Amino acid sequence: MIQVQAEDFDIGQELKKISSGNDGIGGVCSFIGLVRDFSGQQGEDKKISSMTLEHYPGMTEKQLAKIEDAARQRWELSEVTIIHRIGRLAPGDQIVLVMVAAVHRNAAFDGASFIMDFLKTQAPFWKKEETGSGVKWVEEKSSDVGSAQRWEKK
Amino acid sequence: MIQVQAEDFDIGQELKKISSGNDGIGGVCSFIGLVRDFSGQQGEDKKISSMTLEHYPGMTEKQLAKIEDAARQRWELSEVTIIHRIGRLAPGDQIVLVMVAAVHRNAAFDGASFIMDFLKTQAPFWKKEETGSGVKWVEEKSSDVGSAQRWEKK
Amino acid sequence: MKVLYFAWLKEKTGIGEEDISLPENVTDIEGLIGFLKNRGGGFEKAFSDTSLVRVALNMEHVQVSAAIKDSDEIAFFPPVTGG
Amino acid sequence: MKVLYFAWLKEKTGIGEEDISLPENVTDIEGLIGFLKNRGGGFEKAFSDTSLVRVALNMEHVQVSAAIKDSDEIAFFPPVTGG
Repeated sequence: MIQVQAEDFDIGQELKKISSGNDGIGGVCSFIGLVRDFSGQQGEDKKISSMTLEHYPGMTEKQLAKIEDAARQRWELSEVTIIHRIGRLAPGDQIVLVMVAAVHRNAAFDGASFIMDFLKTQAPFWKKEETGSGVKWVEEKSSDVGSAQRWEKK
Repeated sequence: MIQVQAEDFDIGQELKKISSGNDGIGGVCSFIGLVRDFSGQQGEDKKISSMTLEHYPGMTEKQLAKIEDAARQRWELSEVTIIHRIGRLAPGDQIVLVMVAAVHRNAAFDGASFIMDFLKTQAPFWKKEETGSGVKWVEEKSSDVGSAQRWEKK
Repeated sequence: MKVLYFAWLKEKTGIGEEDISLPENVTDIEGLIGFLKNRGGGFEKAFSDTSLVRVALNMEHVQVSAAIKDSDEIAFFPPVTGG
Repeated sequence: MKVLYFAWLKEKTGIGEEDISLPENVTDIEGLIGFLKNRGGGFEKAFSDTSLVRVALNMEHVQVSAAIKDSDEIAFFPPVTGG
């Protein structure tokens, strides 16, 4: 299930959706990304008052579906949930949930980590941070590019 | 927070406990292990009607604390929650929750995966499965031993 | 063709979306960027450093060398920063 | 010393926990296992294949070669299967 929405989500409810009535699942790995209260851009360390997320409707869903497919080709995954929020968020707010259920534990961990890495580098979302010194578009992190490249080497 | 308990747990509440008022956290990785409805022992594929978990009080908490410490020495982790249930469980029931919050995504993923691997091989829990053909203690899985050994090589 | 702009490219060009006819002699995205830059103003600023610009052709990531036709949807945006 | 048995070792020996005095000439866990096996019955069965048995000394995993003293807590159990 792939969803792009302004509304918040509840990890417990998402877990119930994929696990109830599905007793063959051995493990579920989830990742939640949160809005941090400081900007790590270019050596700055400024308090963030808000973050706004823009996206490219249509392409977002298409790219997320491709990433899910790639993960399913690589590991045996029972269920995949991807929820990404858009719009204005505050520090501490949830941004993204990736939840992967699998018969085997390491498939769940690797699948969720893989999806997060490619979501970060392929899904068309853009973050704008508001700090005391103004509003600024967040720049690409080389660590995210590197994290996605890990999977190509294997 | 390390807890061994008969009662069920709620992933949403545990997430709230570690993230509320802690806006420096960038990501939270969680793993939940569930009781599967079939026994994978020795080529069998039998429906499980119940699973009973026994443990060694005192040693369990001591070993889990050691595993958490080892993870914290290896990665910068903001928060760690480990909850493991004991007693009689049914297929689909939650057995274990490992939740790791960190500033950096990969530290959260690796920390949670590391804790699960060593929980599986070091924490004194034992599972007994009840199937149509009787009651049987679950045997050690070589894949769990191998998964824990991954971390030694690095 | 439909052309979309996101994030600071939308702010600099001043528009989010426009319909244009494939200009004469333009066969790839690089050519289209040259055409848009020639409009001057915000467009010239938006495309002044194309190393900061990423492109999607019909919702797939592509290089600026990708060939285009009049029925395509082309989007310009900075490197993505979701998650 | 306190000796504990878990999982099928508890079922085979018939007890979960007992207090015993460190037997004469026993200085390590291997010696203790020999002493317990000599009791016969369930104990002999429980320790018939020690490759299946794991040991903790004061709540730490150890090998059977570990030295023991009268104030120790020793536990016998199968390989762990939690999680």
